[in-house]
Amino acid sequence: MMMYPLNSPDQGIVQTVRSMLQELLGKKLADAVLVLASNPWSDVPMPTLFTDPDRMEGVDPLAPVAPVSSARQASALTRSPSGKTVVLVLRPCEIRALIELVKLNQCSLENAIIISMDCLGRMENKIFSDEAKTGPGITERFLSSPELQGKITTTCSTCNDFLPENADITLCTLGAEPGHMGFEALTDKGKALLESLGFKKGDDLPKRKQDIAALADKRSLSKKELFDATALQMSTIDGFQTFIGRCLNCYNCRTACPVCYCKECVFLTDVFAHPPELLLERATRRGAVKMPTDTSMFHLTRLSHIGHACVGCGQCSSVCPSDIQVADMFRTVSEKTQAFFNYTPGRDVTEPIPQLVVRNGKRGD
Amino acid sequence: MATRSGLEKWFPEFFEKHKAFTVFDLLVTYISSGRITLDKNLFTMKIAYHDPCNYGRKSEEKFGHGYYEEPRWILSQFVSNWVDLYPAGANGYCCGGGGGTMLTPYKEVRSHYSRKKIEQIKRVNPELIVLPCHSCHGQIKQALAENNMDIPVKYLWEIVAEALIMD
Amino acid sequence: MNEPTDTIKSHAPLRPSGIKPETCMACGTCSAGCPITGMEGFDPRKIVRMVLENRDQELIDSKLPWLCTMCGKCEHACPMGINIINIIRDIRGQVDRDKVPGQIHKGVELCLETGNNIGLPGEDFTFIIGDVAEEMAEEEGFEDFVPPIDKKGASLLHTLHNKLVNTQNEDLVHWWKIFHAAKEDFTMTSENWEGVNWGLFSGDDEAMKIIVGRIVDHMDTLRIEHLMYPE
Amino acid sequence: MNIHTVIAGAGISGIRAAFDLAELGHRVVLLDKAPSSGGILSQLDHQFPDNHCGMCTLLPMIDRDKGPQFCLRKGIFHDHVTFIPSAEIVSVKGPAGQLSVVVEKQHTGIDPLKCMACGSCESVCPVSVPDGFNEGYSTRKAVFLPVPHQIPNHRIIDFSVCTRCGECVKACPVSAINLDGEARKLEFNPVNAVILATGSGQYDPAQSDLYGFGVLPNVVTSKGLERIMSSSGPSKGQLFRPSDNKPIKRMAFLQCVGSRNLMENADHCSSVCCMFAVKEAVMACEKSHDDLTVSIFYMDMRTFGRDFQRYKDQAETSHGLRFIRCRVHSVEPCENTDGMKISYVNDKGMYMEETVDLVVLSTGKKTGLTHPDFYQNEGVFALSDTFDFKDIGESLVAADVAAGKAMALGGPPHTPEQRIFDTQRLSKKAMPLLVLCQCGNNLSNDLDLDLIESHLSAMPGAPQILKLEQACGAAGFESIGTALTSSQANRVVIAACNPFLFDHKIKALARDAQLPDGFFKTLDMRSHVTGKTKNEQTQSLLSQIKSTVNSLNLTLPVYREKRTVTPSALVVGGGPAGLSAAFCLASAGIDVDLLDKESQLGGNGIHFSPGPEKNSLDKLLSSVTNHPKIRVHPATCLTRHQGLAGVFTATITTPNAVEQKIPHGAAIVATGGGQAQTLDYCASQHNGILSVFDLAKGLGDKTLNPLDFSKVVMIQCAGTREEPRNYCSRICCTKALLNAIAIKEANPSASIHIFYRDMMSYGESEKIYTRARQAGILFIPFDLHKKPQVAVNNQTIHVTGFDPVLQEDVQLAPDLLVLSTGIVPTDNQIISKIFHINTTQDGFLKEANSKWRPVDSGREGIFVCGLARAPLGFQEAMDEGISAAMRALRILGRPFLETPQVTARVRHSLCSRCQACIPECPYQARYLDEENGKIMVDSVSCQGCGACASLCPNSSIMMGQFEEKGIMDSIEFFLNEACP
Repeated sequence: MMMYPLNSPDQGIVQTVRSMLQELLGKKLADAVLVLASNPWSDVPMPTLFTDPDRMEGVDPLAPVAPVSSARQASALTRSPSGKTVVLVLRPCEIRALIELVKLNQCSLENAIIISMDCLGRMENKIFSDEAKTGPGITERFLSSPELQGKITTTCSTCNDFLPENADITLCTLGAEPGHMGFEALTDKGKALLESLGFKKGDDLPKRKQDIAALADKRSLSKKELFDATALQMSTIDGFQTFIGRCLNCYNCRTACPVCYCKECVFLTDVFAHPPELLLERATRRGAVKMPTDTSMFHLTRLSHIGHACVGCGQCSSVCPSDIQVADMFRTVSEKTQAFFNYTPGRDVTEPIPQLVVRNGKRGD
Repeated sequence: MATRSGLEKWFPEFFEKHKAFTVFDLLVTYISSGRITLDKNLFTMKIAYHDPCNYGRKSEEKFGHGYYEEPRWILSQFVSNWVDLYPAGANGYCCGGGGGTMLTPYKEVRSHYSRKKIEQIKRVNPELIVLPCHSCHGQIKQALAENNMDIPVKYLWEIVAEALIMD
Repeated sequence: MNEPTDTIKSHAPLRPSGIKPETCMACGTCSAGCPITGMEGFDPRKIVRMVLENRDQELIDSKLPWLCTMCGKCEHACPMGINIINIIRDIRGQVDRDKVPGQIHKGVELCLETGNNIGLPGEDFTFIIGDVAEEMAEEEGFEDFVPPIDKKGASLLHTLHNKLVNTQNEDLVHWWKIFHAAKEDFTMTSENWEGVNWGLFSGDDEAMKIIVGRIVDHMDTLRIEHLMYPE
Repeated sequence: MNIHTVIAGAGISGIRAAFDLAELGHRVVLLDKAPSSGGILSQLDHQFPDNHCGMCTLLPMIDRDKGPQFCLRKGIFHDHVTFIPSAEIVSVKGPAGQLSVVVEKQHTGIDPLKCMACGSCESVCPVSVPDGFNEGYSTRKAVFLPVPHQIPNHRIIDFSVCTRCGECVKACPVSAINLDGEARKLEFNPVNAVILATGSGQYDPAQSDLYGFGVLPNVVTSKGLERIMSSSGPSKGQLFRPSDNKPIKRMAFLQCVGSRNLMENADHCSSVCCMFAVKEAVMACEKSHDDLTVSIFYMDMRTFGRDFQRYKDQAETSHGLRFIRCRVHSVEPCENTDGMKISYVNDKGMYMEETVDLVVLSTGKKTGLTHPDFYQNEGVFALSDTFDFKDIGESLVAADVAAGKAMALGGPPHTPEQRIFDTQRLSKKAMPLLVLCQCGNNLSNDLDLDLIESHLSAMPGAPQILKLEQACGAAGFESIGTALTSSQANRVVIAACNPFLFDHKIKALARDAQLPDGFFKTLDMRSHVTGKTKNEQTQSLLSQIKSTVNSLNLTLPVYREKRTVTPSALVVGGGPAGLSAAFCLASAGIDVDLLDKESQLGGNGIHFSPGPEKNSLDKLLSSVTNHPKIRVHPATCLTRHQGLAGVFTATITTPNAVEQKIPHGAAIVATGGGQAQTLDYCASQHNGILSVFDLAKGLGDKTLNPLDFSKVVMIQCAGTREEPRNYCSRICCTKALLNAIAIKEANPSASIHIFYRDMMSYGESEKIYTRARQAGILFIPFDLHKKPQVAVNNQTIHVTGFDPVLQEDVQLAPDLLVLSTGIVPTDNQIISKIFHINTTQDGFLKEANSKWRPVDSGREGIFVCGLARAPLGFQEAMDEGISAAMRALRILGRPFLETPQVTARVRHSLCSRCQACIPECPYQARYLDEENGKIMVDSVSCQGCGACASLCPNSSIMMGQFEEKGIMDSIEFFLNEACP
């Protein structure tokens, strides 16, 4: 472990990290930075791609909100070689999603530097927006207020993968006193970068281990409760149908999902463009058919298609206009799928995707 | 075996004047020609037959004919329940006393050898063992005794003699 | 367990002449099948190997050839048809006669000297035969049995195993009874009655020939037409 | 119809030869004495190294629409191959090219034209005999299916056990049984050639009294074990002991049963048994989840194939197989159990005894078979391995050689059928025609066809219906033809029984109607007769008809690429393999460019000493150099190779550095190999230490004199058959034996010791090994952990070894030490990159499949042979060259290559370019077109296997005729049936 302490009691953590990113661009250590930043057009910070350090005043990397998964933006930036070095500031779940996309040849980390953080979770857009309006410095307030931290999404409050893997640098907030946080270099690349920015190696954060353990315990407990409840709810076909009963086939969840990467979804092809006679035949068969049809098929298909890759970001639930807890369903099912294949999405870029493994004549064996 | 090969080797003219028979040839002749009649009710117990190497495998190799069928034919004439040991015939086991080893001081090796015969006998578990060889007779009797097995051993001609019906 | 009576399905292969021990491929069949492999260093494959390496004297000086029962089970399965028993007998034959262990050579010597392997004097023999015959004549159906000895012009010559004359007298009668019942005109001989020829085992061709020669003599002198082979 | 060749024996070699000729456009009659095809392989489900079957890999890959593409173990179906079961050639007369061949076809009791395969006959047959298919581990009737999975699945009558009770005759609903028929004679005249591929039999271990086979129920042959483990076997694939169906915990394989035995008149090695045993041992371990101890008793593990040693090592380490070097004397029963006792001598020279549950006898080939009297007639070609056991790959090569000889006798040039399609009719909306066969009213009790008719007429896109009394007869087909002419129908569904019967006819119908074959579908009505109520059965049939009609309606005409073939070949490498390939191609009228980087052709053959091998090479050399169709490019390098099968371009650099482009349709890579070097055993420290090949050369050209050597030591596998070069070089053992014999014959007083690990004198070269021993050469086996030690002190070579028989060290001071260092490939690193073909771990060019496609590279149109592919002998290399040429001729022998009906296509809008499909295509038919950023399919190489489609995470792959929409709709229809 290599800790580089941040001593910034005066200017606040957000400003410190912002300066660090600005310096990165200023010193030409990177060509661009993708990071959350507030902007005049939205009440929540959005991923923003910066090349000019002077434009970075709104940068807010730790803001407890993620209106869209930055993984998708990161993938768009690196899908083919640009020759530029890009710094990607990502949450742990976003990194995991990005790793999955790398495995599918959808992007590359060759020229990317990933900076991440201990993730204390994100709020839904509306809640964030409301809280932000109650006063300045929402991010700093969030970091120090257990009450605000209680307002994160269900997904985040039941996530125990809150430490980043596969980042070059991570910002450690757990186990630190406010104003005494630290950067940890996880790779040689990260170490070199921090050192060329003038950071000096220092002591480990004293309470870090114990804070991490405490949070992990808490999250695991609530995760188990959630998963048990969800599993019970969906334990029958009826239960499952009820769970997704309000689905309107808007495909928002699919759009928001960072690992749903198909160029053209099969649900948009002629396979599901049923002629009237087929719909009528289905209706005739059972006497009545709920419309729109194929909603179960849609969710089941997604579960089978990318269940192994679900990184548990919760975006699907956040964007559902019908308030279906898509993420709860996905995460509950995926946990089993992933355990079955002994597969952890986003863990290791060389870990093969079970569906693509042909071994001994049997797939994913 | 010794006599026959000796005659063939050194006294081939012997066969111009004389005819020679094995014990089996004689018994088969006596029985098939009716010169002797045998009591079929005397040997009803389970009898195991042992092939001596000299009459079987080695005769066959040396003289082109192994006496496998003849003793079995003789048995079939008056013994109702006889069985073979396994393996028998050309691949059968020696009693452990062949090759003059009965006359050597290596008794231990001999008993070690005969364990195979004992195993064979145990698998069949007969009430009587019949064989046509003096060495085998002695060795098998000894081996049975060493293994605390109380199974009588008789010569083939012995049971023939016992079953004779005298008119 | 099967108790098949049809287990004798094949026969010992005829050893083609001209197969030399060199053909051995050391496959181990012989040693795997020999029940005394490993006893006192006995191992048929090793013996063949030593012959190929011209280590005959080591073999002659060892007791290995005398442990073998010469049963031929090893040969029976030898895929190369090597006459392992011939090798054993050859080695035995090259051993100095005074170094032949146990009774084998002594028996041969006695036989050459006295006409039987146990050196039983003629009068003892006549007595034993007479005694056993008397006992037999007490049985029903054999009352008129008299043991024929040196009967000229008999049809069949019956030699005897020394064991029967020596320790197992009671077993003398079996053949007598059969001959009697079959009305066989047989005879034994008072001299050189031995039917067992240990020259075969000691590898002593010279002695073996003499002993076989005695049977030929009997047949000629007594004008006997048929011989029942001893062993 | 002109029959080009009659092939006797429909085992794997016969089938291969038949397909070879059929793919060249010739018509072939293939017959077998047995009532089924496939030979021994019909009984074997698994072949190493992958332990799968894979026989279908043998199906024609070019122009594969000439026959249905399904399991070849079910039967042989090809437009140009007529298979006649239960038939034998009885006479061959006339000159080659004009032969008259008389075939006798046995009367099998059942008329296949009438039989509906209902099985009523079998159910009433009172006879029960052991079933040969399951090696006697199950029973069958006198009327039976000889191979249960085969089609046509007509039963036959075994008249040797039939009691002629007549029950079957009474039970047959279609009067197809005749108990009194006689064998028929068929004459084929004129025929260009006859190929004999009648194969061998297995040694019958019941003739030996050693193993208890036939007496002890748990002694089985290796083939018997194969049946016991087969899922179509007596215990449905469970590994049970035959005597009591108990699981097996200890198993012993006894090698060389009936082989390597002078007493059985078998002075040969049966070549395949070692690997067969290892494979079966692995399968047995897998079946019992390694709760099994397997011991293999062997003399030499003959792992002489290129990748065999690693397979064996892998089996040893991952399943703990015990390899025990000792031949077992006999098998004995245990007391009171069904187990058996086996004794042996272990590597420490100790006598051991153990108990096993199953003894497997690795029985070798049968001896004493004789050739028919027409064997040596002109125009009759017997496979080189007619009576020998050979690995599948080698059998195929032998078949190619025989087919090559038959081909050389001429025949009509290949004129592929030109298909015309009625584009107007095809472009119209789908109009299906449904043919309903009433099967001569035989189905009226089981299926209500009227009901089906009325239901269908209400269906959207309803088919036109043609009801026929019997669809399968000539009249039936004529009616279908007429219906097609008189209507606008452009899709046809035939509902009848035995759909495979229609395959051939459908092609004729499709041709006449100018529709693609794929627009015709058959379905088996009889499969719906399941013993349920008539109504249920009718509903079930109806669903299938509806779904079939529907999916056919959705099937669209496939775009067919027509690729004009460049009718010339490129052969790289002018050694024995390359030369024979070039000559074979040129003899078939193909222009050949033959490249060699050396200025002199001949490869390793240039070192041959005078003898038959040299003569045969010299003859080949002069034929090649004088052939007008062959352009030799000496001292020339290949620098680039581009294109697809049929349209390749090579770039070569001539000696004077001029670049030249050579277009060609197929390429044969035969770049050869050479002897390996080793540093082991003081290899370069004394001039009395030579390699086996150098000694052979020296003895041949008389630069070495046998009289100079009084003490010779040879060490086999020097630096080879262990990592990193863990493969057998196949020829060193025989070479060493011949060297040793040559020295011993010239100098009888020389002592020769050969240290070996496993003597690889496979096949007939076993005789050389026997001869060497008889000459007085001493052989000492060694293990890797007890290698002989060599030291050179004061100009003297010292060899210390260990003799496991004597359990003693052996000290030798030879004046000649010969090392068998093995063979390595020469230029494969570069060559494999140029051709984009794979190499093995050891750098040999890797064939597509070592069993079924031994000389195909992974890429269609590129073939590999000779030492570049694997270590092998001179004759074997030449045979491989011919085999490669025959494979190339499939492409070069036709004017164009056409996309078959079922191939994969990429829907680029769905494809995410993840490229996962590229390495998974077993035919290397997929590639990334970097210019356009698209994944492409070479439609000629693609075999329509669907591996890509099932792998693609985006469902972007469409398989012709298996479109997702159609399949989803079929599911809908069946759901309709299942959840009404």
